[in-house]
Amino acid sequence: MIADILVLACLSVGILFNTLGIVGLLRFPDVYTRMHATTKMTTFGSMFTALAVIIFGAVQFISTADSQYMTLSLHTLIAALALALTNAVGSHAIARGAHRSGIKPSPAVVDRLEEWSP
Amino acid sequence: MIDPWYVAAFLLVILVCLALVRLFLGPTPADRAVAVDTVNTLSVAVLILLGVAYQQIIFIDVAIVYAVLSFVSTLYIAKYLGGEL
Amino acid sequence: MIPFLLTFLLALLLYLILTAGSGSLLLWSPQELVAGIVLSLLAAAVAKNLLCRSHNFRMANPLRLILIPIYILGPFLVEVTLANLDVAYRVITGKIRPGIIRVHSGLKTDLGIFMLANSITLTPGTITVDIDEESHDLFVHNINVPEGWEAKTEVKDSELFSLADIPGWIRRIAE
Amino acid sequence: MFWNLPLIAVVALILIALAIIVFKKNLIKVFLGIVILESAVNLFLITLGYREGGIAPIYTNAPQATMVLPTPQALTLTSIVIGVATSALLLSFAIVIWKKYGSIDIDRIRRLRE
Amino acid sequence: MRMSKIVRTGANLLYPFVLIFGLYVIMHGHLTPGGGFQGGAVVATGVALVIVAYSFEEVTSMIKKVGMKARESIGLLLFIGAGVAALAAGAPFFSNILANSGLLFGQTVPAGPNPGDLNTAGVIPIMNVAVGIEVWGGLAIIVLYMLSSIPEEGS
Amino acid sequence: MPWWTRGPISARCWEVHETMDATSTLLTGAGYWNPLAWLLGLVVAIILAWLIYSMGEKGYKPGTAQAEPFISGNKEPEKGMVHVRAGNLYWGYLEALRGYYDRLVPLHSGNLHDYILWYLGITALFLVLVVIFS
Amino acid sequence: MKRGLSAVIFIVLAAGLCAIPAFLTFGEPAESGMDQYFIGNGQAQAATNNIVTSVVFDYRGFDTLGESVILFAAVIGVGLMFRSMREEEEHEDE
Amino acid sequence: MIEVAIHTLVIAGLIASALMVFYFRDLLAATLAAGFFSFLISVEFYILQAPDVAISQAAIGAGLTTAIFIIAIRATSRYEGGQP
Amino acid sequence: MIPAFIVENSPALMIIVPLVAAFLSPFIGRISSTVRSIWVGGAMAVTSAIALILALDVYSAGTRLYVFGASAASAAIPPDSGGIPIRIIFEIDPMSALMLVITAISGFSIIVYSLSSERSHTGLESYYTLYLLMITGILGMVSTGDIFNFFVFLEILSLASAGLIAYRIDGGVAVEAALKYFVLSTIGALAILVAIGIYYGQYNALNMAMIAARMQFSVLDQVALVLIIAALAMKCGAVPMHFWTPDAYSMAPSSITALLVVASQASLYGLFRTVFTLYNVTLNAATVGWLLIILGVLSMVVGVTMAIPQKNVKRLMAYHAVSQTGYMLLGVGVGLAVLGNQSLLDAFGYMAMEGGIFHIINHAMYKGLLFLTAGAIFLRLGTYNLNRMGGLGHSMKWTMLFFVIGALAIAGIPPFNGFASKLMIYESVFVFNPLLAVIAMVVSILTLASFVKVFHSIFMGPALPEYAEVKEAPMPMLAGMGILAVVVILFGLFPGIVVESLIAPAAHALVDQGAYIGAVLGGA
Repeated sequence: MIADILVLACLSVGILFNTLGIVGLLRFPDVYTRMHATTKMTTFGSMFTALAVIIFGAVQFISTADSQYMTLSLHTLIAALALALTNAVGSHAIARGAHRSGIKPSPAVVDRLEEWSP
Repeated sequence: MIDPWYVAAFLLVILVCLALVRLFLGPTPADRAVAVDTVNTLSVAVLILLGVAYQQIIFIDVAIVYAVLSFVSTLYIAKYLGGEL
Repeated sequence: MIPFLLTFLLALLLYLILTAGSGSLLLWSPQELVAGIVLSLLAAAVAKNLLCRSHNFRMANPLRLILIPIYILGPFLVEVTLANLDVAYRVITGKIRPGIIRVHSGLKTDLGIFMLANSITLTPGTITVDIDEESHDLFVHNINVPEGWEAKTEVKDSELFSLADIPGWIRRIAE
Repeated sequence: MFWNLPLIAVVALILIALAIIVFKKNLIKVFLGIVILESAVNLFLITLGYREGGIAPIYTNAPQATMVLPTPQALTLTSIVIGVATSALLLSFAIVIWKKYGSIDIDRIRRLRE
Repeated sequence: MRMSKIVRTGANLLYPFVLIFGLYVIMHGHLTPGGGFQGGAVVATGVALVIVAYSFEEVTSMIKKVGMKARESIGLLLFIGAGVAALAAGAPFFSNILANSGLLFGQTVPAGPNPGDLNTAGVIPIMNVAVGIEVWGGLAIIVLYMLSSIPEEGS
Repeated sequence: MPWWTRGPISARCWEVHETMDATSTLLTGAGYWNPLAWLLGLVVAIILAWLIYSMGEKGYKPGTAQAEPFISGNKEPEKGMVHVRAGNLYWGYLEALRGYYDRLVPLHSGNLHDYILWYLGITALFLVLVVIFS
Repeated sequence: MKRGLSAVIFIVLAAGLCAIPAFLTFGEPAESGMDQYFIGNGQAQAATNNIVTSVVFDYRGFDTLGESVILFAAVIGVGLMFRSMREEEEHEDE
Repeated sequence: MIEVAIHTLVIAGLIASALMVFYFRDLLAATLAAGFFSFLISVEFYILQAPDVAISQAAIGAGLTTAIFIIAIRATSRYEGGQP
Repeated sequence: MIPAFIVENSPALMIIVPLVAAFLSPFIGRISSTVRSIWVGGAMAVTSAIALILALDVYSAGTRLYVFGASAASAAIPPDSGGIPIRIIFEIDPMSALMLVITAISGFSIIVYSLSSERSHTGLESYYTLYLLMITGILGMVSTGDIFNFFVFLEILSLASAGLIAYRIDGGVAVEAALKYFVLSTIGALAILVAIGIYYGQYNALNMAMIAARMQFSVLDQVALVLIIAALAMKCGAVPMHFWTPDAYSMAPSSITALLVVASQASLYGLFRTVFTLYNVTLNAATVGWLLIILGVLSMVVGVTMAIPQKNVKRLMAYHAVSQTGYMLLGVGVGLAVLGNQSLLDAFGYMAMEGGIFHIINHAMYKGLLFLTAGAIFLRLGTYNLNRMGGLGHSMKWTMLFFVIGALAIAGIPPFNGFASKLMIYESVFVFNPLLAVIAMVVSILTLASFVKVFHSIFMGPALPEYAEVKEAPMPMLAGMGILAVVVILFGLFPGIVVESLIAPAAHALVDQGAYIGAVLGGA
């Protein structure tokens, strides 16, 4: 029962953050700020949904001793880790590409990268 | 009793469709790339949730493939945007 | 030889995680173990030049490897949660003050800078935009530049994080 | 009736893809149309094999129910490979044409006529 | 040109992971979703990951076209050889002679729901491996060829 | 009975046709066609032609002024100029059918879209015809 | 003219293709004898748990050979396009 | 019922992204839309209980097709009909 | 004499041998070019031999089945599958055997030819590989009894031929031709795939015999029929979907063009197979028959009239290929139009079909020969432009001889094979509808006229100064052409034997749907 509540809580938190991320994606003014919203929040949200699955799998594994639930948890864990790693690197790559292609951070108080030339 | 996994997946699919709006509007290709990247992340979550909802453990493999491989296309887009390809 | 061995072990670990639970008595059935070793040898033969490109085997120390999950579950998780709450606040209210600042870090290894950049990207309202390949200085887009930072040419890396000493941890793991 | 939605979607996708192929002048756009057409046909094949309430045709520890038909999935796998081979070859043609003609506009790739 | 150090390090870290995951998908084709083609595509995408992270010159020194071509032909020969082996054994082309034979990959499967065992399915795992190798070489070499067609900088 | 148990191929290749006319007559609905008979006729015709040729003028001597071309007393044009090039052949035919060709040739516009549209159009037309007439 | 004609073509094609959703039902295959055989006997005959794999590699293995050959042909074709040619080799007839 | 809703949404997304491929004049954006289309069709395969095909489509559509299309755009030109 | 093993497994070996040769030839080519030539030529010779053995077997012992993965056809039709064949079955009936014969003869002579014709080019190992794959595709297409397998082989064929059409980049023009061909054929192939899906959705079967046995000709079947007919008619180059034909034929290397002719015949085979075997009498035979007839007449007229003003010799021949395809469509279409009526079929239907099918084999031979001579001329002159040719009769006597044989055959001049098949078409079509026969004859005359033009402008006239040093084509090329020329003459001299032994069984096999179904399902 506690496990169910925990799973539901994780799911709710995940979906909440994902929603906020999408809102940020739709609402923020330029690429970089949008990227803030999406990278952090959708990664975090998806991690939480994955966490819900992991908890579910772990609880089921403990209660039924069926090894497939352990497989579920481990695979989900791998998916979540891969997600975190690729998301961070990917948004760095997009940010770099966007800056190199000449998109300026439109409301910006300071842009040190513009001044630096390799 | 509605299965919570389905509900969560449904909500995430709605979010995917909302990301489509940014894909449509996005003034620069970078915006679109961000939208696609977001959708990748959400899709992995959707796939995991649906896999649990169908009670098919093996479906999670699809999510892993997705998580790893969508990254590659993001990198290609970023490299092209940066003029490095 | 060492790169080969390291890649082999990493690949075997991953394979074993992927196939855990295949046997009933042990956690792995014997044929899975055999297949895992063969496939890991193959993967190691193909990928050995890439994983250890810098020929720097500092990470082979098991102590450092144990530190990684502790780091992820401890300070990193706290920072991620805080950062997300922060961004959520900004998404809802729309109060932003973006800018790109230069962050100086004394890190020298590739892995260290990789971890720092990813930590920065995932944590406190910041995204790594670019990197100075010589000095390993990061250019960081900050969603809310604190007052006064726009005048500084360089920011120390630990100033970015509010609670935990993320750069210290990374230095402990990777340097 | 509502459950025929995927088949209707297949028809719509085929028509959209044909429209892209016929009305767009850029070669790469036409190839994107061909990719969409291929995906639509694949979706059609998969749709044919679906059984309501069925599970994937893989025996696991999971509770067993009726399984969806496996043959369309096998056919679709073949068809996806054919799709990627086709698009690779088409794109290489487009690149060579760009190198030699300086244009990938279909209206200007017409040295062969009469 | 190559991408930034962060991406390169990420690619270095991910490449063995993608590789072993692709090999896992290939090897478990008869138990879980996947198989030769899917796993081969995963591995080839890993190669594409390395290609995108480094510059073209570095890539050509790391990944040889000849090796990929050889992989492709070897995979195909292995695949067709698995079929011809049936001919040699007196059965028609593409017979699954090893299934349920007790030899390599020759264990029988209990009927009904079961998690499966790696040591089953006869020639199917061999064919999976063959197709996997072939697709690995084939898709990687397509990306390499396409990349070699990009005109030089400044032109 | 499988054929390879019945002896060498070369022997049996013709056994099906033993009963056939050895002269290979092709019966059509209205008549027949036997190339060997026709060839015989052709040979006869050639022999006749050769006979007629051999009965020709005996006084012809190559290499003399007798063999030079007579072009109204003008100088013979250079050899290369005499050859009628392909573009000049059938000029009259093309001119006579100008209206037809003016319509036909532009169809081959070299435009891929037109080609695809023709294909789709024929598909649509066949669809209409087959569905209506059956 | 051309646009009108193509509109007509598209309408006719749409009508023709609409026969598919009109006469086939989603979710209930009209017949499934062959696939039922695969599902019932594939696990025992080919000793695989994944029926799709047993169809792909055993029952319809020859198709898979063809598929691999297609990929091979595509690779060879792409290589042919990007080979380095000699100068005098290329020849453009007017 | 909720499966039907998911289904409908995915199909709507499919058609919308296909229309976007038609609409965009920037080929990069069109390729991105096609990538989006690939993702969605992979999800659709997944929903239709075809995980094998979903893996294929994910690996091919998400990874390689987009990559080779972008390489081809780099090797040719980015905008439909020359510069914008 | 021939090991029973080879005969029993010939359908599989026919596919295996060229495939293995193709996979290995890039590596064998690294040793030396001579070894590669021997390797490829040997592989092709073996393939041809196996195909001929198989064809002979089929002609003498009836329809052959080969089940992939099970020892007998009965094992492929288990009782609990509802009587549906579950495995891929190769079904080679006399019609398929005829196509095998064509492919074997053409394939072998063309590879002998291309051993020297393409010597100076780069990328030869890819050339030979794709050549062998093309042969595989054709052989598979004509012998398969499974409709999805047919699609797969069709795709192999179109990919390999697209690569080969673009083989000489030619400043991008060849690539343009290949692009047009390939885009069209991809769309066509996808249409065929939709049709396969429709069959599968209705009958849950992929085996052609099974589909034919269950065919009901509902609206869906009509849609599928139209999709397949249009796609395959496009692929065999029927007017008004022939536009890719002149481009592709003229820009491909000559040897490949000769093989493309065979490839388009294979598509034509697929068309006939669909109409006659899948549908047969369930179909509204008169409508579809008339559709084929109209396509054929249009192809004949438009093809030949477009050929006359051409200046590029291969383009001209390509238009003639379109025109000759029309004859086949006309002949078989007449047979189809009277399909339901046994008395009419006996009166002239079979004759028309035999004429059309005889024309397939004749056309493959003489059109291949003509394209090969064009290639020989191009090798020596470096141009296809008729306006710049002339006087080659002095230096290329053998080539001229082969050209004359081919030209007379295509124009339907008596002792050659073209006349025999055309005569059969004229006579039978005249009974069906005199107007069609008249059109066919006029087209034949125009064909003659156009080849007179070609002959005149290439070989006649005084030796031109710019071509003073032109030599005869090299020996292997002449050998390749010679094989085809001998076949043309033999078929012309003994048409009765050929028709009786090769063509009539094929035509009857095509019409007899019950035998085709019965061979697989046992006792129709």
